[in-house]
Amino acid sequence: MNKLDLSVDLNGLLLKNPITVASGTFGFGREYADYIDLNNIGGISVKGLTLLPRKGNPAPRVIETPMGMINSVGLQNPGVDVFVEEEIPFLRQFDTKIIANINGNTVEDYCGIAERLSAADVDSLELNISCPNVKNGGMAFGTDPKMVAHVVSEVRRVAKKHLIVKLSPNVTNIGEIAKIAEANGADALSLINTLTGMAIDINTRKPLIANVIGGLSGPAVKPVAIKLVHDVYKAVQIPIIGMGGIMKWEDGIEFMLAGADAISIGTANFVNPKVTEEVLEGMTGYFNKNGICSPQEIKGGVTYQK
Amino acid sequence: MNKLDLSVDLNGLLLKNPITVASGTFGFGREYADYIDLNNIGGISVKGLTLLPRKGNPAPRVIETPMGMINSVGLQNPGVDVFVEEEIPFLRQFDTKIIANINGNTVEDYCGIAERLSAADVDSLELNISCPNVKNGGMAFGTDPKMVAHVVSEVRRVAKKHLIVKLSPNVTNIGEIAKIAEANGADALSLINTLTGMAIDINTRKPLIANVIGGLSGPAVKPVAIKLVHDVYKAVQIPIIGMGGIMKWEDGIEFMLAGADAISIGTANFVNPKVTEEVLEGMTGYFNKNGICSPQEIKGGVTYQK
Amino acid sequence: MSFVGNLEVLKNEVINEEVFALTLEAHEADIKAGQFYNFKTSDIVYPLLRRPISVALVEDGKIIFYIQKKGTGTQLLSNLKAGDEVNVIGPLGNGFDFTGIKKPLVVGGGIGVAPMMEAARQLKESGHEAVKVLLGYREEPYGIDVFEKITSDIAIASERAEGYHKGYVTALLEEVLDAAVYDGVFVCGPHVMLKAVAAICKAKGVKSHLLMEEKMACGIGACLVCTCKIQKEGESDFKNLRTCKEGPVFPGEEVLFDE
Amino acid sequence: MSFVGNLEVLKNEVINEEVFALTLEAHEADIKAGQFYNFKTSDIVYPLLRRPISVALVEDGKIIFYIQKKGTGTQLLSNLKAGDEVNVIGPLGNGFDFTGIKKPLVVGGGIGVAPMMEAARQLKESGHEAVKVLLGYREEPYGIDVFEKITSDIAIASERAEGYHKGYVTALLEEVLDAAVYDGVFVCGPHVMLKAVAAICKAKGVKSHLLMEEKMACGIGACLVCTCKIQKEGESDFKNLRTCKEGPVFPGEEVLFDE
Ligand SMILES: Cc1cc2nc3c(=O)[nH]c(=O)nc-3n(C[C@H](O)[C@H](O)[C@H](O)COP(=O)(O)OP(=O)(O)OC[C@H]3O[C@@H](n4cnc5c(N)ncnc54)[C@H](O)[C@@H]3O)c2cc1C
Ligand SMILES: Cc1cc2nc3c(=O)[nH]c(=O)nc-3n(C[C@H](O)[C@H](O)[C@H](O)COP(=O)(O)OP(=O)(O)OC[C@H]3O[C@@H](n4cnc5c(N)ncnc54)[C@H](O)[C@@H]3O)c2cc1C
Ligand SMILES: Cc1cc2nc3c(=O)[nH]c(=O)nc-3n(C[C@H](O)[C@H](O)[C@H](O)COP(=O)(O)O)c2cc1C
Ligand SMILES: Cc1cc2nc3c(=O)[nH]c(=O)nc-3n(C[C@H](O)[C@H](O)[C@H](O)COP(=O)(O)O)c2cc1C
Ligand code: FES
Ligand code: FES
Repeated sequence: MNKLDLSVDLNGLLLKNPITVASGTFGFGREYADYIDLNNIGGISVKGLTLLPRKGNPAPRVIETPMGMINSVGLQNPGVDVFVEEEIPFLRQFDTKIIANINGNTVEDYCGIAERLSAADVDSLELNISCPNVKNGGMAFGTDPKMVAHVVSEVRRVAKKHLIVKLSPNVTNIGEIAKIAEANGADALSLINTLTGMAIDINTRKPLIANVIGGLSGPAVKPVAIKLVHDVYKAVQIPIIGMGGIMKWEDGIEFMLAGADAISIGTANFVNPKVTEEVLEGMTGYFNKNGICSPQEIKGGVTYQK
Repeated sequence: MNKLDLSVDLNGLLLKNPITVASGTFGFGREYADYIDLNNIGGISVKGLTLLPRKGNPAPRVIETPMGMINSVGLQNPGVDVFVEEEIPFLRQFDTKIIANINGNTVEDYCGIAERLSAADVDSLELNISCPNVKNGGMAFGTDPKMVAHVVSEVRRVAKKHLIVKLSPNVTNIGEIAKIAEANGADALSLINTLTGMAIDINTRKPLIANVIGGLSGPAVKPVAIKLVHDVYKAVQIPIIGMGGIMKWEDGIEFMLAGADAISIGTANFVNPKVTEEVLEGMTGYFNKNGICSPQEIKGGVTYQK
Repeated sequence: MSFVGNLEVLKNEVINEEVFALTLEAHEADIKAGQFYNFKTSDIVYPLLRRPISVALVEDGKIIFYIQKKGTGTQLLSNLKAGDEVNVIGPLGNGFDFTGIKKPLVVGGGIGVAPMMEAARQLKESGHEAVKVLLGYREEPYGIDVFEKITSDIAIASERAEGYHKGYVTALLEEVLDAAVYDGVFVCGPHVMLKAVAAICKAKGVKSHLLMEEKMACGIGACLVCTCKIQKEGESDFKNLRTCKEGPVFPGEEVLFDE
Repeated sequence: MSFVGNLEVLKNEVINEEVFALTLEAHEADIKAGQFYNFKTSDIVYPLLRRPISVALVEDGKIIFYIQKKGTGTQLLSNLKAGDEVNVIGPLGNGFDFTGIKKPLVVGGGIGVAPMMEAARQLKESGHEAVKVLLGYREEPYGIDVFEKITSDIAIASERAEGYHKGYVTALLEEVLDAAVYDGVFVCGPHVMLKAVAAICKAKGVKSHLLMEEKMACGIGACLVCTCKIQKEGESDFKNLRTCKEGPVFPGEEVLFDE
């Protein structure tokens, strides 16, 4: 019997195991270090970074919805410089990959932060293309094939790091967008970012999120995420980090069967700060029970006729 | 104090109250007639009809997901002729509007059924553009602006009835699609149809829906539906029937504040066959309590700066 | 029209590690064996859909359900205590049709043994003394005491427990059908068992009546998700019928088991 | 690091129509008044997010929470019975800082009265005899008995109930601040009350310490949804701080109430 090796190779980014945490849900790891051993996570996608510090949006920034939550933090973060000086040294104490989630409102912003981080000690850049493009009426970069091609190729040009492109689910044809990201130099893809959602207080008649709309995450979106991961799996050759509503190890396996090489846990951390370790344990058990030697063996393993 | 008049005018289709039921969730009304008085519903959108009878998809056709369900019935229906002969006479016993939900895989199919029903005793046609276009690689009509323009204008040409176009949520820019439907002759719009979703059994590694993918409905999708209804409200002048996860009267009010003139209840009927009457009662109470004389007074009543 | 509303829990009894017997106060209704109730498993909105559970036994003033813990819904039902209320719709479905049956055979497997209690009871009530009952289990049998009050002619198979016919209930079925003539086999059990029973009965020329399971949403015939492929004798094609409405009991000869 | 895990319910007491007092077994922890626990309100996955509840009182071996029924989460907590277990994370947040305080004033309004019990108790424990406590209610007061065991100097306002100062607790506050000099006002209550208290204290030159509420997701400082606008003295701009981590207690002078 072969031995299980949990590591997964995301086209150059080698994770010790397929469990990562999703950007914006894990801060810079500090808070969770009290609850779990960060050495047990394959990689940490840190809070979305911008070139300059950002205050983020006014409150309320969150509302619970049926088996989900809408958030609109507005990319509050200390800026890339503080991240490099204060957070990287902290994270480097642990044997886990640092994935820097980068954000911008112009292609120049994105390139600026990618350049800055190319000179820093991070393992991968995760290009969040769900940000609004201020030069294009605020439409998210990730929803327009042309903008995707442009921003990915420009960032690729300056990024001297492994590059993940994080896809928005709010599109008609995610396979097409995925192919464009791949063609323009993405080493891997991650998805899904949040679905756009809204909720209204019927007494005050105001939106329950100060920013009016926000991003829906949590178990509610899992069926959509599985479908989109499978679409992307059929469209591209590069590795996929699957996420969206993962609460338990079974969900992690489901994402891998749909086509993911690794998974990312977001909202579930809020409910159970130890969820990553529990998912790792459960998935390991499944691999062992089913005689699987490498997580990537089950990638896209869902079977059906058609 | 003015008296509350519950009726809503959907650009020619006059509903006695803003509560309708969603296509595919209420059969042809027969089953629910045992549980509620169908006279209490503003309108019934019947099970999706096709020109010829359809067997639908193999089992399993349903799987529960967190606060939602995926279905893939595959438009099982007896065909438009049986509908006209057997179901219309049954429904006409009640004082409620008959909305015929029409489906096709080609523009000719859609036009054929629209013509047939133009000669029949129905109050409105609801054009479901989420069906795959067999002449275009199976891509849903409703996801491509050109196809939307084509199918809506063609159906409009032959349809001698009030015409609702039912929008798919699986698009990048629903406002654009809505405008196209409006420009091509839709009298009203209904949304959202189901989000595309998928689920996998990790033990058998098979999809939990025989058709692999299916439509996600229920409370899980409500935040997405509210957002999309609001987008469409900002984009068009014609009336909107809002739906997606309505479980209680508060949800109905939320949809109206987002921009709906009327609402439609789907999945909730499965959980509580009396939900329509309960929602009607609750919404009526809200209108009275808030001194609202007509439901359409609160259409789009959500307030925010921007 | 079926009853929709709350019924009081009179008792909730642990049968074994997996199965519990939930006793509800009866409401006024004529319940046919093989019919089911659709349970709201919690007071809150989650789990979203109802759970269909067959009637296992009707006693004066009581309806008893045997429920196997599978997921959250059945787990929540197992937590109910005497005095609690539970929201149900029922009775639903067609139920077994015993009309004209002279010599019935009752077959149950696994949790599918439960609805056969009421089947046996109703057969006895309508004059069938000592109905023959075949029961199959994976492990230790349950519910035998209930059947013993109804009939003396019980044969039991178990895949693993000692002291019973070792193996599947289908082996018993073949023996029994070889030994005597029955004009109706009434069955509930797992999918594979139903399929095997249908084939055996067909081969031996006996009509089987299968209580089929299919995932449901509305339970009342409106949503069409609970489809069962039925091909009637002499017809050239199949129909997709509703398990909750035309079923859950279908003629074994007509069911197309195609996975 | 905070405790994460199950605690046993020792008691669940109805206080009035809306409020109940939930007593849990204590775990080893140093709890500061004003800190909170984040409760998983059911064994199943719904409701999804935890619910933050302030510590109302720490007694030997017990932690007591006063909880107002609002929605599903608090409703589920109200159903807990002695012997049940509940999953919590805590204690969380900064809590009140009483360091160097000579003459404290304790103010609570509505359900915000609850965390001020422990505030008063800890002040007494650290040597403040007869702490002055001002309490405001809409209807009939609750919890007075608890405060009476801690201090003799209690003033109570109610908007509707008879036998108390008619009106808002802020009126009492103005009187009290005019009558004597305090060096710290510790407050919890509804948003409007906190805003009014902060303004009054600022006007009278007394530092106020506000226990703020904001919707939360993680409760441990990771998600940034629980933002509170804070402008420190002398700084030209505000910062968005985390209510769950830098708070929930913030200096009244620094909070920007802008809606
Ligand atoms: C007509 C009929 C009669 C039944 N009678 C009984 C009975 O007497 N005793 C008993 O223990 N069980 C019975 N079942 C099966 C029972 O309904 C399922 O075990 C139960 O729904 C599982 O719910 P869960 O939340 O515990 O499990 P989960 O697996 O979490 O359920 C997830 C979803 O799948 C559905 N589901 C899962 N398994 C089944 C199934 N086998 N059939 C239908 N839907 C399913 C659930 O309704 C739910 O929507 C019957 C099913 C049908 C269709
Ligand atoms: C630091 C802190 C301490 C608190 N202490 C207490 C206390 O001691 N006693 C008490 O009764 N209540 C307290 N609350 C308020 C309590 O958390 C909410 O009333 C509760 O979360 C409502 O949950 P629900 O499911 O019953 O209501 P729902 O309205 O159904 O909740 C829906 C969502 O909104 C959130 N939410 C609703 N109201 C609030 C609120 N006011 N603050 C934060 N989140 C909210 C819930 O967490 C949930 O995500 C405190 C809140 C905070 C932030
Ligand atoms: C509070 C919050 C903040 C988030 N911030 C970011 C972010 O800064 N950058 C990003 O790419 N994704 C962000 N996301 C999206 C998550 O990384 C993830 O894609 C999404 O939440 C789906 O996974 P989940 O359902 O497991 O949470 C955020 C999500 C949440 C809930
Ligand atoms: C079982 C089922 C069948 C459906 N069939 C149709 C259909 O035939 N035509 C159609 O336009 N929409 C169909 N729908 C979509 C619903 O009409 C509705 O748009 C959707 O379910 C969202 O509303 P809900 O969340 O209240 O169910 C179906 C939905 C369900 C759950
Ligand atoms: S479950 Fe809806 S038709 Fe059977
Ligand atoms: S609730 Fe997550 S940072 Fe405060």
